Amino acid sequence: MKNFLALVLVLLLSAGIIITLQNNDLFPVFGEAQVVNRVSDHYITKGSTQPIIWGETTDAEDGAANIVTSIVVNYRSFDTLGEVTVLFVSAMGVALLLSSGRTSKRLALNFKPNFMLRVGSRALFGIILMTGVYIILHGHLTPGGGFPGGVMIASSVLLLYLADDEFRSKIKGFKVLEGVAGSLYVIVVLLGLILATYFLQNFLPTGTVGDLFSAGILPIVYILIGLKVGSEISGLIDNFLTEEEAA
Amino acid sequence: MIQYAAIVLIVLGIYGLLTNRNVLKMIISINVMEVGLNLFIISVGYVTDGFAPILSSVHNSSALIYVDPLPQALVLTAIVIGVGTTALGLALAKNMYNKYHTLNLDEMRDE
Amino acid sequence: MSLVDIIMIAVGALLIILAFLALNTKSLIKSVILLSSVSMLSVVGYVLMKAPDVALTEAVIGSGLVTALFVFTLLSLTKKEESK
Amino acid sequence: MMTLSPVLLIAAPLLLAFLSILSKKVAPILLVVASLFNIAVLFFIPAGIVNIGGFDQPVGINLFVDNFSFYGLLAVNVLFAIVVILNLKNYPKYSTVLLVSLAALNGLLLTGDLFNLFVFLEIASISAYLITSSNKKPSSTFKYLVLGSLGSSLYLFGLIILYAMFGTLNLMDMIHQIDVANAPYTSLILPFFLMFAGIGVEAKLLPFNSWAKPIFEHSNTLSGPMIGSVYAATMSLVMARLITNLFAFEGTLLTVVTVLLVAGVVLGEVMAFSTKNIREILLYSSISQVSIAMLLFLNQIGWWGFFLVLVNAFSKLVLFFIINHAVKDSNDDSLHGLKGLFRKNIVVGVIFTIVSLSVAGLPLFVGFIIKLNYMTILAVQGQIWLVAIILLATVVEGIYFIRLLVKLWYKEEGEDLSVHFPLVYKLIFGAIALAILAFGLYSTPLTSVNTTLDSVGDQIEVIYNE
Repeated sequence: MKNFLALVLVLLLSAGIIITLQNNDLFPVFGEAQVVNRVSDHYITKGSTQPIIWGETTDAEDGAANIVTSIVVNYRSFDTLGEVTVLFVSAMGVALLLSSGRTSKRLALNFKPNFMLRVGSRALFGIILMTGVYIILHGHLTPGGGFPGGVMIASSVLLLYLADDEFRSKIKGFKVLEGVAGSLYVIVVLLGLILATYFLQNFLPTGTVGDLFSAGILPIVYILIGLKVGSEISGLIDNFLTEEEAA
Repeated sequence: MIQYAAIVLIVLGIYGLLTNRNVLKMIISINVMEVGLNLFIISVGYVTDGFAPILSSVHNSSALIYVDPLPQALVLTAIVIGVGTTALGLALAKNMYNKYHTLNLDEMRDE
Repeated sequence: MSLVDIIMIAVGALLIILAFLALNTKSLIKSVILLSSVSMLSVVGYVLMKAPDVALTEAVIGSGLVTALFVFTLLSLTKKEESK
Repeated sequence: MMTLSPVLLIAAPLLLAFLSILSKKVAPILLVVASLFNIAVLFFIPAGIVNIGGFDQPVGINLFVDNFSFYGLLAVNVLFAIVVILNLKNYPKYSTVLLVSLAALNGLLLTGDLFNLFVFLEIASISAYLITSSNKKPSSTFKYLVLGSLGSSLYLFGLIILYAMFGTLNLMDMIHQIDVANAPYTSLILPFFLMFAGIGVEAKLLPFNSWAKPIFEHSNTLSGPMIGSVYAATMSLVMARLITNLFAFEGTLLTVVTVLLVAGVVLGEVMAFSTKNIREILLYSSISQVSIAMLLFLNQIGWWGFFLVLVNAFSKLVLFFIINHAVKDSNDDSLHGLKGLFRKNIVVGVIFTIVSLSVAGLPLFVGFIIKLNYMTILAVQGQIWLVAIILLATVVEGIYFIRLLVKLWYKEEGEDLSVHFPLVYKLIFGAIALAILAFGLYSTPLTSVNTTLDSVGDQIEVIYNE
């Protein structure tokens, strides 16, 4: 009964917000957003008066076929730098909170990994890793990109982690990868300030829209983000799956 | 419609934060709120009969009607930020359990 | 009313019900699984609203990684409880 | 003259943060390097708009430097450097987190894009959670995390409603579009209130500040000054910029916000008066000071509000540092436990007295000059109620600060507390106290400036009316 009342209360409050939004003439009705009047119009047309044609247009302001990627890594890439930083600082923070300084080992599971699990996880590891790499490399052409791809790489590592008791000792190198990839990312975007005029500016030719080798620095940046996210999430999972060695 | 559901989810998340005292439940409430918020952001850019904002061999010209790509880019950022907060909250929950042996925020007293 | 609209309404209603259950069940692990399904349903919502990038990211990060982190936390907490 | 891009203020600490995880030993050195580097860079950045990625606004993200952000940045970076240098040896593990938070604080003050502001808000608050985790009180940090993420979600919710209405995320473009569309203010109430509440959580405005008490009760020499001074100043300035330019509260919403802020002033002083814990007194006094500053921004006297925020930040830095250091040595933070603290530390005692009397707004100190000036303007504007409430608050504040000082100076019998303050403390805090005294006696630099600090409005004229 109490839950029911709460639900009614929630629904009433939401109805209040919805009615306020509906009475607001400037707020578009669902499905009728006027993209032409928004700043997004520039992202779709890439600032040119001629329509951008897939596979034909060359040297556009931005060369990515995936418009969302062009926003994430080119037009508003400063946000993405911040996004990478958020993940970085929270992975750091988890390590800070959960590491106790004493010797630690992987969380003991209730089952022993048997032969099938070990072989199966090795096979799956390759497939998931390849998918992750593919998603990162084609981030400017198809859905996906550095963040989901990086997490996929990390989940393939997680598989090995669960199957192999001794695997933990081998992944210390991730910290180095994480630091190097992050620094390279900032250096690449700083290069824009030096080679071109602006921070985060694209200083490579953008090529033909739809080609694998197009869009200037976008794929490079996405690869670095993918590496950084992959190593960060692996470190995060490692921290969550660690317990103190029983004394 | 899905926009209304998104707003209800946001309010539900806030309601969950106010009523639950269990640490993990509170993190779950934050997550519900974030899912609702992300759905709302995407719904703001939806155009009926618009295409997904990716140029391909099928939808090959920027002159076609696409849904608003900017909210999608914003949600990508918001999702990753949400994961960061959730991971941090879970690490804190583990810390609290080690220290107070309970997950209830009201029962946490210093010995 | 087209098929897409009907699916949207169904997804919206299911989202609300599942989210409400997730916040009100006593068992923590059930709550986590329900959160995961809320997240998975939102992926359907993203696909319906023509946002494949977001759908992919939410599927991998929101419903995959976050659920995994919750389960790991619960695992280590229950282990501590047993050893106590 | 050589000019440098203001982007360096954000990019340099970030680069060093990513590098700092490679070696634990170098990390604290990198932190000091970054904080000093930032202060140096500040003197070479030109005023105006800086595009990022080579796209003009509103397509790309831009940074905006004017007098408001320049002096804000100067104060925040100097405060940050002081906190870092005085904690050099104590918290080496937190170096990377502090580097990230330095980048985020600079970003918050510089950015001209509302979504970018959200991203920096999240980075700043996540690093703030981690800084407060040095208190070793996970439950208080958790409360902060919950309220902080609720706040930033509300901000984002409001911002998206604005985006749906006006199709832009850039601050200046948004103001321009609202102007062009001639939007009725009733349609802006919901998004503006959501955004106000969202940042209000971080700026410690009532009723969104319940996280603050447990955090400050257990604060240390890092988290106390960092959250109470550096973060408080940054968040107040961000809030001030939005209030003066974007929100421009009107009608019902103006009434609601004014009532909230006045309640913040009154309740803050009452709580400070009734508590016995020194750090709580300082916290509640800053809550009421922040609310007064926001009231000034609301009434278009931003110049004095700006001074109030900065002077308050420097004062609270000194007060939190001295008290937290004393608490660390004596393990007791009640007013009773620290009785007679200054009998053996006369220099520190004099500094503490000067600073706290300035916060209370007594003559001779800069706090008085500021208070006198804004009260005069408010009285001229005809806001008699506000003047009366602030006067009352001043009286209460004076009483509890003097009561506090008497307790800290005198002790009837028993052993004196032996708390040792290093020489660096005395030097830096002495300099701040001297500055407070100097500006209090020679106030011409403050009163002679009567230009408006914030030039967002002028910039919009330049961009859209050519």
